This record gives sequence, structure tokens and C-alpha cells, in this order.
Amino acid sequence: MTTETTARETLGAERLGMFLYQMMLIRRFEEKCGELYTKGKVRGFLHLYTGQEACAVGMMATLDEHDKIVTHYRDHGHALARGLDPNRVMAELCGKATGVSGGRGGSMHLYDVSKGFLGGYAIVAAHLPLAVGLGMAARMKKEDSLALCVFGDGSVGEGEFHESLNMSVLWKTPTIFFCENNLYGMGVPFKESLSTEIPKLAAAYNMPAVSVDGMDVLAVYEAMQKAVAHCRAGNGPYFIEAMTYRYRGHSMSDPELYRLKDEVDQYRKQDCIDRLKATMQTAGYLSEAQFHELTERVEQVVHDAAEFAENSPQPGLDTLFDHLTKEPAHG
Amino acid sequence: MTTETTARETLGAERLGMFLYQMMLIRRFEEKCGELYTKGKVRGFLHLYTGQEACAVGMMATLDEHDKIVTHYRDHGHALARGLDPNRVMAELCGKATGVSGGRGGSMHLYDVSKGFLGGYAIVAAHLPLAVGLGMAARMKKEDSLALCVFGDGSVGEGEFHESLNMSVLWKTPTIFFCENNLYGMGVPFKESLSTEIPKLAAAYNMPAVSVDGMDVLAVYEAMQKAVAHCRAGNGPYFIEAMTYRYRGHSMSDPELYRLKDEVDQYRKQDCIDRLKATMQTAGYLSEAQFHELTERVEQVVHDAAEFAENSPQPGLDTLFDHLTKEPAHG
Amino acid sequence: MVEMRMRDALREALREEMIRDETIFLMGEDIGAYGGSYAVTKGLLEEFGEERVIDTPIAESGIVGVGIGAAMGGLHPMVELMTINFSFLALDQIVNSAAKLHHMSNGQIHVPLVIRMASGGGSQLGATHSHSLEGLYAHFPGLKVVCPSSSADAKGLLKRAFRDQNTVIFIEHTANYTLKGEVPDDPDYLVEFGVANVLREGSDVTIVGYSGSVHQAMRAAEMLETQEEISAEVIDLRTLRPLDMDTVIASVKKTNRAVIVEDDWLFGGFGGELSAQIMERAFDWLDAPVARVSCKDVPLPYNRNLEFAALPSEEDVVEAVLRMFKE
Amino acid sequence: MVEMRMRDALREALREEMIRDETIFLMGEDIGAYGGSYAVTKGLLEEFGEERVIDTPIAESGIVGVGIGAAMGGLHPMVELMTINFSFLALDQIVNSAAKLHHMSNGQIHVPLVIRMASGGGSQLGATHSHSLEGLYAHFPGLKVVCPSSSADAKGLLKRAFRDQNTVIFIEHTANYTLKGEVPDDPDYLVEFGVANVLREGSDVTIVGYSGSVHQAMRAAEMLETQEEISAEVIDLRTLRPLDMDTVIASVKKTNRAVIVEDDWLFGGFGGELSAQIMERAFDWLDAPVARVSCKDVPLPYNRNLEFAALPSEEDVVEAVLRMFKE
Ligand SMILES: Cc1ncc(C[n+]2csc(CCOP(=O)(O)OP(=O)(O)O)c2C)c(N)n1
Ligand SMILES: Cc1ncc(C[n+]2csc(CCOP(=O)(O)OP(=O)(O)O)c2C)c(N)n1
Ligand SMILES: [Mg+2]
Ligand SMILES: [Mg+2]
Repeated sequence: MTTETTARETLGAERLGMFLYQMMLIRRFEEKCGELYTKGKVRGFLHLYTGQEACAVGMMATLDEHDKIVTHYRDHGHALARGLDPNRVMAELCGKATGVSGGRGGSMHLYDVSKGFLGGYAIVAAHLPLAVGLGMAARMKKEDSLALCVFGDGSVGEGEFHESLNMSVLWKTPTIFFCENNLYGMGVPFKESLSTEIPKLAAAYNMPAVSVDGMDVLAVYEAMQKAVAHCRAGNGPYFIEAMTYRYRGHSMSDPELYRLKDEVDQYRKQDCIDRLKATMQTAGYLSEAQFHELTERVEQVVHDAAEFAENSPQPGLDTLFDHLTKEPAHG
Repeated sequence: MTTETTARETLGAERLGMFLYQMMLIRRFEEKCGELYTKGKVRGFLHLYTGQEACAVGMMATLDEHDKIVTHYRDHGHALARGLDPNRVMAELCGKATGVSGGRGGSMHLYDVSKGFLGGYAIVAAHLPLAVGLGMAARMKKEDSLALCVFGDGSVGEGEFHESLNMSVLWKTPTIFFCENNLYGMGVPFKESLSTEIPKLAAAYNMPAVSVDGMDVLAVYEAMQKAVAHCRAGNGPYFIEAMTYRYRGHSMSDPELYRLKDEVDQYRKQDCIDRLKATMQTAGYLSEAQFHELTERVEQVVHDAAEFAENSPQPGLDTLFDHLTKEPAHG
Repeated sequence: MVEMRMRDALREALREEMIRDETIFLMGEDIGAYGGSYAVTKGLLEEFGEERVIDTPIAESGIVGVGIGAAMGGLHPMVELMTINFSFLALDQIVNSAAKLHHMSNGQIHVPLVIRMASGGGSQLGATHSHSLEGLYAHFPGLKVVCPSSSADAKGLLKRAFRDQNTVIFIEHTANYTLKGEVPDDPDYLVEFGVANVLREGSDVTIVGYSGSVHQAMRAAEMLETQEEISAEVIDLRTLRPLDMDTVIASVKKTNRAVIVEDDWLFGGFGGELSAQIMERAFDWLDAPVARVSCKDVPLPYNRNLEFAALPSEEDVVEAVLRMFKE
Repeated sequence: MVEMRMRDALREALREEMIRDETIFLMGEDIGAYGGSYAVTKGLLEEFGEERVIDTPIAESGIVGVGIGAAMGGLHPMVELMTINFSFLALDQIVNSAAKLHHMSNGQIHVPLVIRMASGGGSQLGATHSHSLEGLYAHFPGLKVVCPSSSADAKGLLKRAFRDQNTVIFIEHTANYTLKGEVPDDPDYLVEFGVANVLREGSDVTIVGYSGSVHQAMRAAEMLETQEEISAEVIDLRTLRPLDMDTVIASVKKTNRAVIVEDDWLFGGFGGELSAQIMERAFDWLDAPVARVSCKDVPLPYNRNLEFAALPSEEDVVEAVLRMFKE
């Protein structure tokens, strides 16, 4: 409770309203993606983020514009919370030329370098060392920026998890490892794929490692603030495990044979949006009218994004060989 | 001191004599290898084991004949301590048809399946998962055997270290991870390649992990006894770090620019052979005559091995395509 | 004979082999409760229990290594790597341990292991999830590389894989999973390795495919027949290592022309091997250079139009054949 | 011009480029105090300090990934993987991250990274330590693959690699490290990618090599000249991606015969690509099938005789050429 009070008060009505808006936007955006997938407008693998919104919003709120972000394939929430244009994100999911990756990337590979959003990665754990390298570059260039790396509980079993944590501590890189522990890697409960607790393992590399309630945006925000301060002070990496839950299947083709409807319902009761809404209402930060307005705004933005995507052109066939390699600077 | 007394007394003069003999054999064998390398009889990469003999002898003394062993490329000591024929080991180093691997393997790849010695592996850490699989097979076949996996401190940074430890605990495989920490991975001090202490990291996976004096054969023996008992009782894997030191360079081509002669001399003062010899003399287990006799026996065995290797035939060129694949059982 | 989809035929093969041989067990990512990401192992956890159907952590190198160790320990594991895209992570274990141990140990060790994975593009999964690496695996001595194109072959080849004493890389093109076909129900139905399948006889040109590309080859052959009165022979290689070149060469000596179709990138792909061997062994019979129809030299884009433009199509095959007849 | 061994030429290239461009730094296994396992980086730690010459843990995938990240972050790293044998472990990072990010991000990201590794057999290092994988890397769009055969090329190509904005796989055959040759001392001496080198002119047959095999090709050419009065043209490809086929084709159109020499296994190797392209583009000029001289289809054995029997030799090249003239 103290945590909540402190964070709530420091942030104030306006920023909390922003958090709520972003979480609602992500929620609605994801629902729309699901619809568009069913209609065949979005294709390939689609991994929805509903349930986990507090993670994305809480983490991004603490970063500077110069910070760098790499995340996994479940990346829409992170992209939107980082401020990528919803129109261009949706266009990307529809494979359009106006998409953030020109239609080449798709749902799993959103990029916006102008925002330091260096991509969603689809090979589990492969972006962890990239985040160490990004931190290393920041340090070597004497920049004050840090690298945030988001990944799931299932990634912890990969060798690169280990290699990356070790190197980040050895070289004191300003890297925040943010593990969204939604209890499953596809259909496998993380307790069946990992012999230990995630923060315990991370701490064994000699870096600070904490576990927070990932369905409480304020808890995520506070943990991230500490992590950011730690990195900016030149103390090396920091590890956060956020306990969360995804409401939908792993991807659109998941028959969800491995968990019970009951469990999902249980987690929906702790919904991050409901919780922040309640907190704000209790604090007198949010009237019903304001909430209604937010809902409408979100509806409009998502509607516009879908329209934009729909009306955008396909990339031309003549662009097939574009961007295969970058022309050498020397000519 | 108590450790030493207990182990010394339980083992008695005969077994300790055997330990001493084996360590002396390995020492002399390795020196001979070095000579033969200089003469061009042994080629390729040659990694000598001198200084680390207590590890090999202490560990192998605790195993049963059904147990399985996989080790790294610095494998002569393990092979000899496991009871592989010195003649055939030396013949292998010389690439002869009579070698334990028919001359195909060389120094880094000694095999004797009849002794459960399933090989030296030259890709750092690649044999760790094999040892988990061997343990798994033993468990699934309800055999009482276990798998011993030997590797160096440098291997700890590889992803497969992590993947293997995790799976061995998850599946409770009877696997002993034995890390010979000789302070360097080639020229890199392990403190510069690992952000933490090895047993601390291993313990984080939820398995027992200890560190022992790897230049004291009795300490190694006792630690291994506990590990073996733990595995045989069905409790899953066990981790041992043995602190040791290699007297020679990483391989024959190592210019040793990364360490001082002084450091080597320091470690030579704790030499495992000298120490066991002193312990045995104090206990009245070893007369000068007996020691002299051991020295001569070792000399003879190594001499014979070199002769055997020298006089053995090369594999025929017509065998080049042998053992590419095993013919299917069904026809 | 029963009609079934390839995924069901594969499941039947696994079931029958697990019943036949108690040393066989399955391990892999999401093969248990989830039923396998392409539903191949669905129901097997329930039937055979947790000891024989094991969900693993996401750790490709490690799980292949565990499979190798278990095989060395006397079992016959099947490791499912979900998709071939993730197998890059396990390549060291496959190439340096599984493929070489028999040779390096002078025949003392062998590694009876089946590694299954889904392969191929065309589903808009993007650049990292659309690889075709059958040819890459075929390059390494010590392995066997199998890539069925039909339900019957899938069953017969997978069962055959479990009768082998070596590591078999078993590659399933995702586009084939839902194809239906007649499958013999004889529990000893095996398809031998290294025996190509002449799917269609013809006299004017030989079209060689494997894995997914067999179907483009067949469709192209039909188009050639009906639209151009060109009679094409179609050969499905079935296994790339061992490779049945004799069947291909005999065909080319009859037709005097050959086209190779594969999903993988053309440059440095397996088609080069096939093309070179045809030239080496049927030089004097060739009326035109051997043609290759393969993936364009780009990572596969997500966008549908771009992806289709990059992948080889039956139209591309027809075009390649027509070009031969024009020159 | 100074005469130096290839390893010294490589070191010079690194030094000069590090002086020229502050964003360049080196990381890798034992490149610091040890000086590099083939002594290429010897002295650089002392000269440039620990910030720019970084010893890494043994973690191939991780260190390549860190290099990619650092490149994305605005630096130009060189990652040394010690030998190509260990690069299997880093292949996913190389193929799925380094090679594809520029394309997948629609040109927003690029990965200016040089990955150096030693390659080749012939030193009795056994099956796991004797790979030749130049061709394997050349298969993947988005990469550049460079494999010098002389001191001058080594320097000019490595310097050129640091002027590139993409990931360059830089492969050094261990047999070349001690070869001496004249090297220009101009700090802006660059050898362009995609320009093959005609090392020797000839009129009867074209011998194509790269990396280590260039030297077998040259020795074979001399044997052919002195012993058989056959005039061989020898081409060093220098880079496999981009590949300069024009030079090869022009030569074959002149000589009407071609032999490809490579250290890698023949089956499914890069020689197939070369052979196929020659046939495709010079079909009517060929008097005999293109021949391939490569490694036998076995893991390389430790024993010297067996290893030599497996690897391609100049005698094998001569034989292949003579066979062409006999048929
Ligand atoms: C190296 C690799 N192996 C397997 C996969 C297939 N795969 C995609 S997502 C996933 C589960 C990852 O779970 P987690 O990290 O917990 O993330 P979540 O999906 O729960 O957000 C798997 C196995 C992959 N993409 N990459
Ligand atoms: C995957 C891999 N990377 C690099 C190497 C090269 N290499 C051989 S031994 C070695 C050092 C290993 O050190 P450690 O594990 O401590 O064993 P030690 O040699 O000290 O016994 C290295 C880097 C290798 N063989 N395999
Ligand atoms: Mg998860
Ligand atoms: Mg060591």
C-alpha cells in the first residue's frame, strides 16, 4: 500500500491518466489485431499482449528518449507504450508499405529507430546479448543512455540468457533485463522449464534482481525507476522479474490445452487496467466522465489505425531487393 | 586435517599407493607426450594435464565400472585414471591404428566404451548436455549408474553450461558436474571471464555445489564420494569445483604471456604428488624403497607405451570411409 | 490403406514405433500438453506418459545434446526442435557431436537419434521463421537427411528413421502437414533411405524437387502438359543424404533436360550440388544447361506479395522449362 | 611495399583501421594478453588498451550478439571467434540477427561488424577442429564473405571490411598465416569486394580456388605447365559474397574447361554453386564437365595419412585436369 501511495502521489493525476490511457490503448489495439487476424488482414504469427499492459507502460514511463529498447515478438505493447505511431504499427501488422518496418517485419519485428525502439526479436533470447552490446556502446561512447531488454520467462532456459547476464556484469553495461514472467512459455509452465526462481538465478551473477507484481503498473514503474537510477549511476546491469499473465493464447493458433479457463478468470480479477482505474478513482483522480472520454479516445485511435492500415498501399514488388545490404559509405 | 586423516585411514596403504602410482603415471606420461610432440610424433593440439593429476585420480577412484564418463580435450589423465591401456592411449596420440580411437581421434578424442569412457570433447562445454542425457538414460533404464562430466573453468561462460545444469536438476539426472578450475581458460583468468563464483552459480540451480582443493587427491576423493552417494540415492545432480593448476601452457603452442613464472612455482609447491607422498610417509605407508619402485614402474609403463605406439601400424588408407555411419540393424 | 494428413501419418509413425521399441522416447518444446506446435505429437503424452513424452526448456543446443547423450546411453530418442529456424542454435551439437562421434570413436559410439523439425516459408512468418535448410544439413557427413512430401512417405520414412543406428535429421515442410494421402497401415511399412520417387513419368524434361517443392514441381508438370504439350518427369528425392542420383541421372539421360526446384536460397544452395552432379554425370546428354528455380536472394519478407515474389512458384518452373526449349 | 606474413598483414590492417576510426574496437577469445590464438592481435592490447581490445568469456553466441548490439549502438566492432569451428555456436546470431536486421527493419538498422575466424584443415586437429565453412556463410543473403589467400589481399580486404556498413565474415585459412608476401604500406590500400584475382593466365583450363585452396591451384598449374604442357589459368575468388562470376565466366569462355578446388566437403559444398553457374552461363563453351576437387565425404581424421587422403591436393587437381583432356 505504501508503494502505491508514494508512486501515486509523485506521479499525480496527469501522468497516471497517461498510464491508464496507454494501457487501455494497448488493450483495445490488441483486440483489434485479433479481429483483423480473424479476417485475414493480419497474418503470420500474432502474439497478443492483453493482460500484460502494466509491464509495458510501467517500464517505458521511466526511460529517456535516448535509451534503447529491444524486446521479443510479443512487442505491440512495448511499441505503443514507447510512443510508436499506432497507425504505422497497425499498418506493419497488415504488411503495408507505411508500416514501421515497411511491411517487411510484421507483428514480431516492429522497429522505429528514431524512437530508440530497436526491434522485436523472434528467436527466443537472441536479443539479450544485443542489449549488452547496446549498453556497451553507450558506455564506450560515454553516453548517459541505457539499454532495456524485455523477454519472457521461457527465454530463461536458453544459453544466451546466461552468456548475456555474465557479460553484462563483467563489463558493467547499463542494461536492464526485464523478464515478463507470464507463467508460461507457450504451453509449458515456467516451473517445469526452470529448476529455480528467476531472480535467484539472476542474482547469482552478482547483479541486483527483484521480483515485482507485473499487473500493477505502479509497482513496475517503481522497480524500473530503481533500475534506471542504478544503470545511470554506472553500476552495471539490473534485473527485474515482473509477475504477469497473458489472457489470450500464446499465439492465435494456440488451442490452450495446457491451462484451465478458471486460471485465466482468476488473473482477470487482478486486471491492471481495473486496478489503476480503482486507484485513481479512490484518489479522486478520475471521474466517470473522464474514463468515458478515455475509452472513446482509445476507440478512435484504434479505429483510425485500422483505417490507416487498410487504406495504405502494399510495398511494391520492385522493392524486393531493397535493404539487403547497406551501401558502403566510401562509395 | 581431519578430512585427510579420515580418508587416509579408510583408504589404507594399498589404495593410497594406487593413487600415488596413478598420479605419478599421469605425470610421467604427460612429460613423455611433450617429448614426443617436440619430436613430431604427436601432433595437432596437445593439452597436458600435469599439475591436475589429483583431480583425475580422486574422481575416478569413486566410480563403478558401469558409470559413464565424458570429459574435455585435456583428457589423458582421466583416461589413464579410468584404467585405459597406456599403450593404446599413447598409440592414439601418435595416430596409430592400435590407438583407443584407431588413430582417428588423437589427443583430444580418447574413447574406450568398454570402460564407460565415452570420450574427450573439444568443443568447450558441448559435452555437458551429453552427460545429462547419459544420466537420463541411466535413470530411464533403471540402472544404478551415473554420468561424470569433467570440464574446465572456461566452460562455465558457455550457454550450454546453463542449459545443462537447469535440465539436470529439472529431470533429476544422476550427473556429477566436475569443474577443474585451473584458474585460466587459455590465457584468460577465470575471474575475468565469469562475473561470479562457480559454486555460487551452480547452487542457484538448486543442486548441491561445493569447492574443494583439487591438488589434494584425498579432498577430491571425499567430495566425489558424497557426490556419488547423492546421485546413486536418486537425488539428482551434484556439482564440484576443484581448485587446481596446470603447470604447462594451455597447449604446446602457448607462449604463456599471461602469467608469471612465479605463479607457476607457487603452485608447484603444493604439488599433489609431493603432498600424497608426504602424507603416506608420515603415516608410515610408504618407504623410500617403495617410492623408488613406483618411480621405476611408472618409467617402465611409459617407456613401453611409447615403444608400443612407435611400433604400431598406421591405419590403412582403405579405412578412410570406415565408421562414417553405422549400418542399420534391420539390414 | 487409410487416407490421412501428413501430420497424422507422422503421429501414427511415432505411436507405432514407440509401441514397438521401448527405448524410444520423445522430447522437445511443447510436444506434451500443447500437443506440438504443429499438432504432430497430440495425444501422445496421454498415451505414453511423462516418462516418454517430455516437454523441455527452450534450449535447442542443450536438448539436442541431451538427446545425443541419451542415445549414447542406449536409448533411441526423438528430439523435436519445433522449427528448423531454431536449429541453428543446435547446429554445433548436430554437426560436431551427433554426426562425428561414430567416426571419431572408430566405430565404438553411435548416436541413434531422430531430430524432427518443421521447415519452409510461405506462411508470412517473416525472415527469421521461414528457413529451408534441408540442403544445409545434407552437407555434413555422418548425418542422414530426410524430407518427405506425402503422408505415406512421411510415415514410412519416419518409421525407417527409428530403425537407423545414426542421427536422422527429419524435416517436415509446414505446407505438407495438411496434405492428405493414402497411407499403408502395415506397422512394418518402411520407406528406404536413398530411393528417390518418380512421381510422374515424362519424356521432355526432368523436374527434381524435395520436401515442399515437390508440389510446385507436380503442378508445373501438369501446366506444362495441358498448356504446352511438354511431358515432364517429376522426381521427389525423399532423402538428400543418402541421395539417389542414379534415378535422376537415368531420367535426365532420357529427357535431356533438367530443372531443380527448391525453397531454399539459390546461391550456395543444394540445387547447385544437384545441378553440378547432373552435369558431371550426364554432360553429353544435356540439351540445355540444368536450370534452378529457388528462393530469391533475400531474407523472406513478411508482406504476402513480397514473400510470394521471393519464393519459387510453379509458374517459375514452367518459365524455366520454356526457356530451355526456346534457347 | 613491405614483405610480411599474412598474420602480420592482418595485424597491420587492424592497427591502421583502429587508428583511423575510433569507433572500432576488438573483442574475442584470447585476443588480449594471449595475443590471439594465431597471434594476429599480438601487441594490440598494449597499444590500444583494455577498452578497445577486450578478452571475452568463451561464449560464441553471446559475444557475436554483443558485437551486433554494439554495432547497432554506433560502434564498429570486430569479433574474433578464434576458429570457424566454434562459429556453429554463433550461427543463429550471424544469420538471424546480423544478416537480416537491415532488411527486416526496412533499412533503419545496419550492423557494421567484422567477424574474424581461422579456418581449414591439414594440421591434424581432428574432426571438430578442421572445418572449412566459407561456402556455408556465403549462402546467407545479407552477409559479406571474405577469404584472402595472400598477405596483400588480407590487409586490403580486412581494411575494406571496416569501411563496410554490413556484417563481414572474414575467414583466414590457417595454412596462409605464415605465407609471406609483398604488402603495400599505403594506409588507404583497400581491396574491393567482389573482384576476383587472376593469379596466373593460361589458355587450356581454368582453375578456381579461394582461401587455402588457391595455393593447391597454383601448384597444380605449375605442375601442369612443366609436366604436361597444359596452360592453366588460376583465379582466386577472394570474396564469395559478393561473388565475381564474370571473371570466371570470361576465363572459361577462353579455356573451355574448369576445375574448382576447395577444402570443404564436396557434397553440398560451394563448389556446386560455382560449377552450376559455369554451366549455366558458359554451357556452349564447355568442352568437358566442370570438375570439382574437394574434401572427401568424411569427418577429418586425426591421423596424418588419413587426413591428407581426405583433403584435396595439387595432385588431385592435376588428375582432374588430365581426366578432362583424356575424355
Ligand atoms: C530459439 C527459439 N526457440 C523456440 C521458439 C518458439 N517459441 C516462440 S515463443 C516461445 C515461448 C516463449 O515463451 P516466453 O519467453 O515465456 O514468452 P511469452 O510468449 O510467454 O511472452 C517459443 C518456444 C523460438 N521462437 N525461438
Ligand atoms: C566452443 C569453443 N570455443 C573455443 C574453443 C577454443 N578453446 C579450446 S580450450 C579453451 C579454453 C578452455 O578453458 P577451460 O575450460 O578452463 O579448460 P582448461 O583448458 O583450462 O583445462 C578454448 C577457448 C573451443 N575448443 N570450443
Ligand atoms: Mg512466458
Ligand atoms: Mg581452465
